[in-house]
Amino acid sequence: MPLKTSLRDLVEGAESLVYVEDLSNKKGLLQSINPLVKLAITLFMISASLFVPSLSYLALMCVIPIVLSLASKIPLRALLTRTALIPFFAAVISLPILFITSGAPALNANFGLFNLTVTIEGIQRFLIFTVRVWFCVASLTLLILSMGFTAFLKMLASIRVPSIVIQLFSLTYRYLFVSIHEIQKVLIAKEARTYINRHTINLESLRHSGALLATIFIRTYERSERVYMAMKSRGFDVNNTNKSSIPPLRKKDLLFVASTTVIFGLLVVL
Amino acid sequence: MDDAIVKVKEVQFSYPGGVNALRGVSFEIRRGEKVALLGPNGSGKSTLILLMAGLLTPKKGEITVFDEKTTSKNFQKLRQRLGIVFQDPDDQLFTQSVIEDIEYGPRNLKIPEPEVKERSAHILSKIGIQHLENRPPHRLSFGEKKKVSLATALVLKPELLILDEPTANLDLVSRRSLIDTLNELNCEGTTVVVSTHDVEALPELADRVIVVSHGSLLGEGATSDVLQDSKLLDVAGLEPTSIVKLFLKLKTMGLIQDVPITVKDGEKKLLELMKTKTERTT
Amino acid sequence: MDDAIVKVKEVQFSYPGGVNALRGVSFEIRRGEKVALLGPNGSGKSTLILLMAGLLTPKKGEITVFDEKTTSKNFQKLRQRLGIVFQDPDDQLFTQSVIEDIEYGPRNLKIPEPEVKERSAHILSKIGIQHLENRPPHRLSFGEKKKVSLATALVLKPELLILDEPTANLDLVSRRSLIDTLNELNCEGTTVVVSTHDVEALPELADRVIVVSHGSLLGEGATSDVLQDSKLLDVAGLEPTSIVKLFLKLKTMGLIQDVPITVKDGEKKLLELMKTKTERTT
Amino acid sequence: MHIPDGFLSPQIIIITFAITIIFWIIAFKRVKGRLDERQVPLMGLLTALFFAAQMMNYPIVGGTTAHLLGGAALGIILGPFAGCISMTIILVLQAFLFGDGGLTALGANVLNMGIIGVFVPAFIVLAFNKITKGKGLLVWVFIGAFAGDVLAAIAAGAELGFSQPVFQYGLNVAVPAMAINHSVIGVIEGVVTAVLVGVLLKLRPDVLSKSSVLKSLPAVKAAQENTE
Ligand SMILES: Nc1ncnc2c1ncn2[C@@H]1O[C@H](COP(=O)(O)OP(=O)(O)OP(=O)(O)O)[C@@H](O)[C@H]1O
Ligand SMILES: Nc1ncnc2c1ncn2[C@@H]1O[C@H](COP(=O)(O)OP(=O)(O)OP(=O)(O)O)[C@@H](O)[C@H]1O
Ligand SMILES: [Mg+2]
Ligand SMILES: [Mg+2]
Repeated sequence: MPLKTSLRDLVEGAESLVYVEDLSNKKGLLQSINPLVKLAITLFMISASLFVPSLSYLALMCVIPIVLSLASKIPLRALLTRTALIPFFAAVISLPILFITSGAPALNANFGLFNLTVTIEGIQRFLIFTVRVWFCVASLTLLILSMGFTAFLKMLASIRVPSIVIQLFSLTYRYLFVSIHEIQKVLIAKEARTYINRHTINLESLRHSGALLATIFIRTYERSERVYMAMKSRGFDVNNTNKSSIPPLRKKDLLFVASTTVIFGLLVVL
Repeated sequence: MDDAIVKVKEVQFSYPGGVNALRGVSFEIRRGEKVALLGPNGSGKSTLILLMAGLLTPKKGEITVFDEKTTSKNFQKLRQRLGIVFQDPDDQLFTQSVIEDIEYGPRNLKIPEPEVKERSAHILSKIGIQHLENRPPHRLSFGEKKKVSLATALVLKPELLILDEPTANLDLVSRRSLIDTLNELNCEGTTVVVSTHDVEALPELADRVIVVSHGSLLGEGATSDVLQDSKLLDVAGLEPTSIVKLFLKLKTMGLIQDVPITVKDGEKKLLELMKTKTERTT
Repeated sequence: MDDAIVKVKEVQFSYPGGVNALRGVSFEIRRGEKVALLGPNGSGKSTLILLMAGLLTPKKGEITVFDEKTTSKNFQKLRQRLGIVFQDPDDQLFTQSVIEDIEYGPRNLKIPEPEVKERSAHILSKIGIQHLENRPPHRLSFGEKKKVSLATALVLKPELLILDEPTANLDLVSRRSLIDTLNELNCEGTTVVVSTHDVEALPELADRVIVVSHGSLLGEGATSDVLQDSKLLDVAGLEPTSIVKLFLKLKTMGLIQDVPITVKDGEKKLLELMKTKTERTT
Repeated sequence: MHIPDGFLSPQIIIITFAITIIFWIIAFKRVKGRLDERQVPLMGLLTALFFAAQMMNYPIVGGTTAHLLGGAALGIILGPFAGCISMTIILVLQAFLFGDGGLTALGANVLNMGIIGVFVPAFIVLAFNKITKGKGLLVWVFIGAFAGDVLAAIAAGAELGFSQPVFQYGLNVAVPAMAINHSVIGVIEGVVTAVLVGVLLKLRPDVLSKSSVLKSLPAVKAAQENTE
């Protein structure tokens, strides 16, 4: 049942949004840093990693996200599970690199007809790519985990993103839940009166799926119109231009910037 | 043969968020009964209903419907003998037109097309929604939606009919005709379970009442007994009907012995009372 | 100064699908009144409510609220003085926690934070939903959702409060406390408009009743008059309450002249009746 | 198709951001003050729906993932400029809430999915509309959506290919890999987009009256006059 699997994805996705909020409420190092500073530092760390050509430096750099995560009371497990997927794919797609890079052979396997040779240079290119991707993903994940949605909106406001765009952000975030609930309702309704599942795929069943999709869409749209009415009647206004103040830079933020730069500097000099 | 159609045994249930909705509930519903679930908001009535329909499965304990556990694999098939109306009509309706929605269940059961048509036409006129036939269900008034969702269950002619708050949002004439329809079905042998806050309709809706509160069973008994049991009603956060209130007053004054629960009985009682009164004083 | 707070003049409205929901309705609501909208399902009550709140605009005719026409330009001014509760709580609740939802309105009105906190705490305890404070609203029981949506409007302390079917799905204790809250607010000067099918609660909910049917005005009048006007009720597809039914019977028998509409008045009437009866016969 | 951090070279990052920022400014100027009551919930909902649709993604060869993009539906139903803003919101949320798509790659991702993936289908449908005067609309919607997906994928492949040595493979591998993978998704995208446009045209033509792509259709015009 493809519909069910994708529904589970949806619900889990929504759930993890709530999870983001949870960690951002903890009182740790990153949570106390000005969001704008965090963003700048994250961007700096990611960009810097692109210029580092050496595997050992990259590996050393990976200590930074781990230390930051510990200092921010973000469970290491949360960080590791959230950063597993993308580096894994990076690894998978660069597997061929192990074999097609020319250089000194490190491993040799003979499968009768095939003769596969893994080269040292190949291993190096493979690892550099994967480790760098992990470092980037981990840095971004820390930023995400330590910043709730509200803080994120404030940060957007402080970098002068137009208020209408920010209102659209918050509307989207709300509607995400609204549409998930509406889809859930439709599926429950269908489930409750479906006694015999037919698994064949034919023109008829495709037509039914299309009709279901259409109903879900129009229903969700009409629900969101009414939710919009409710939001409006309690003060929501897309064109509302109340400027939120830029959170001031404090000593702590500056200290954080300084220490990260120093650590990076040391790494590069070494 | 055992005539318990639903057996709920020590059932516990909690929602994913960690909310403990049911903390060990047991009761039975016999074939042909009319039973009402009563209890304050959030007491677990709807949860019980979803569990009985096999749409949720108990954490602990077990539920058997038609002698089959609701967790068993063949329960989906068994559900065709059971009709359910959700509290929220939006949980019930999912197609593009009222008629399609009503016919979905029977079609899924492979009932021959002419009979499907006949049944749906009959139910449309019975519920009084012929004029809505081709409208999309999500664009109806709330009460109209509720009526359509009642129709989608009634059209299945199930042996066991479970209705969550069926009279809420209905206008009074529709409420009356719904009650009559349910009683007719019950006379023909359908077992009817309703959850309701509508104590005024209770005497006509149910013979027996099961009271839940905070996920536990508080008590059960014949409707007329429960309606007069002000202690039980109080604990369950309920109120007697206005007729019962009126006559309870007369009872505390020693004017009458037993309290009538319907308007008709009330009338009779009053007339009697006046007569005896007149007689006694003359 | 004119004391009509809402003026509905020859209003017509049809939905995008082409459904003609209102066919020319006119009435007024005066400051400080308690008014109920009565009518069968699909008669246009909810549509009228959305129009009065300025959330829909009439096709023809016009609506003035607080002496301003309800056009989208005037909406900003209007919404600060007007609170609305939708019939479907899922339309009303849109944030991730109950408390957030309740505080959404006051925050948008730029009420200072300490007062927002104070107000929300007060309303939570008044409606009896403190224990739900941090729960996500869409994961509540239907009645609990309804209570939260009532709270989101009451917390605004608006001058004009419009409630669509507020007592449906509430348990009886909550219904009682809601009615008391509304009456308190009304005493303090809030104008209250409700749409309802709950005739039992009507005597306490409203002083005046406006009856609509099929998108047209059928009649209006004081609650006690309308409740006894069986012709009007009949045309509107309504029923009198059980107390009224009981006493109407007595009236047709010539035992009483006027029909009481609440339990309390009923008691008084009965006692009186017995006394006179006893006296007369002695 | 969300390119993560660590895949693109600094040069590509700068170039893609430059192009994207120009489009952001134009799109914002075009949309500002034009969003009305009907458009706002529609835009919010479509954004939310395709945000959700993008979360259902499946890994493919070529270093990224495949999923519905939604650019075609956004561009056609909302108009390309509002669609571009919508897609930007989606991609920013994906990056900041899920880490799907990198920060440094944001420019590239918006260029592929929010500009190419939105404008191409919108222009295909618009151009056809002029030519055939509203006949066979949904076929063109399908073609537009398919073309949008494949072109967006080719653009992503090109950016990756030009990012050597940060990325492993050159143009000759990255471009075909992306294009082939996304032609499958493109078909699904086409069907979904056609269903959505079709159902709106049938049931709520009034909400399409702000779409610069569809507002000239007779059904939309009639509905617009009816609500006025
Ligand atoms: N989807 C859900 N997720 C989490 N908790 C839920 C969910 N639905 C209901 N609950 C909780 O479970 C408990 C029982 O809810 P249920 O819906 O069974 O109550 P109910 O008796 O039907 O109430 P009502 O009279 O309001 O309909 C309540 O505490 C409620 O908050
Ligand atoms: N979104 C909608 N689209 C089209 N028609 C609608 C919509 N909502 C309501 N209607 C129709 O408009 C008419 C009036 O509906 P309305 O919701 O105002 O009725 P109501 O008096 O509130 O009924 P109820 O007692 O069931 O709540 C009905 O015929 C209904 O079918
Ligand atoms: Mg319930
Ligand atoms: Mg209504």
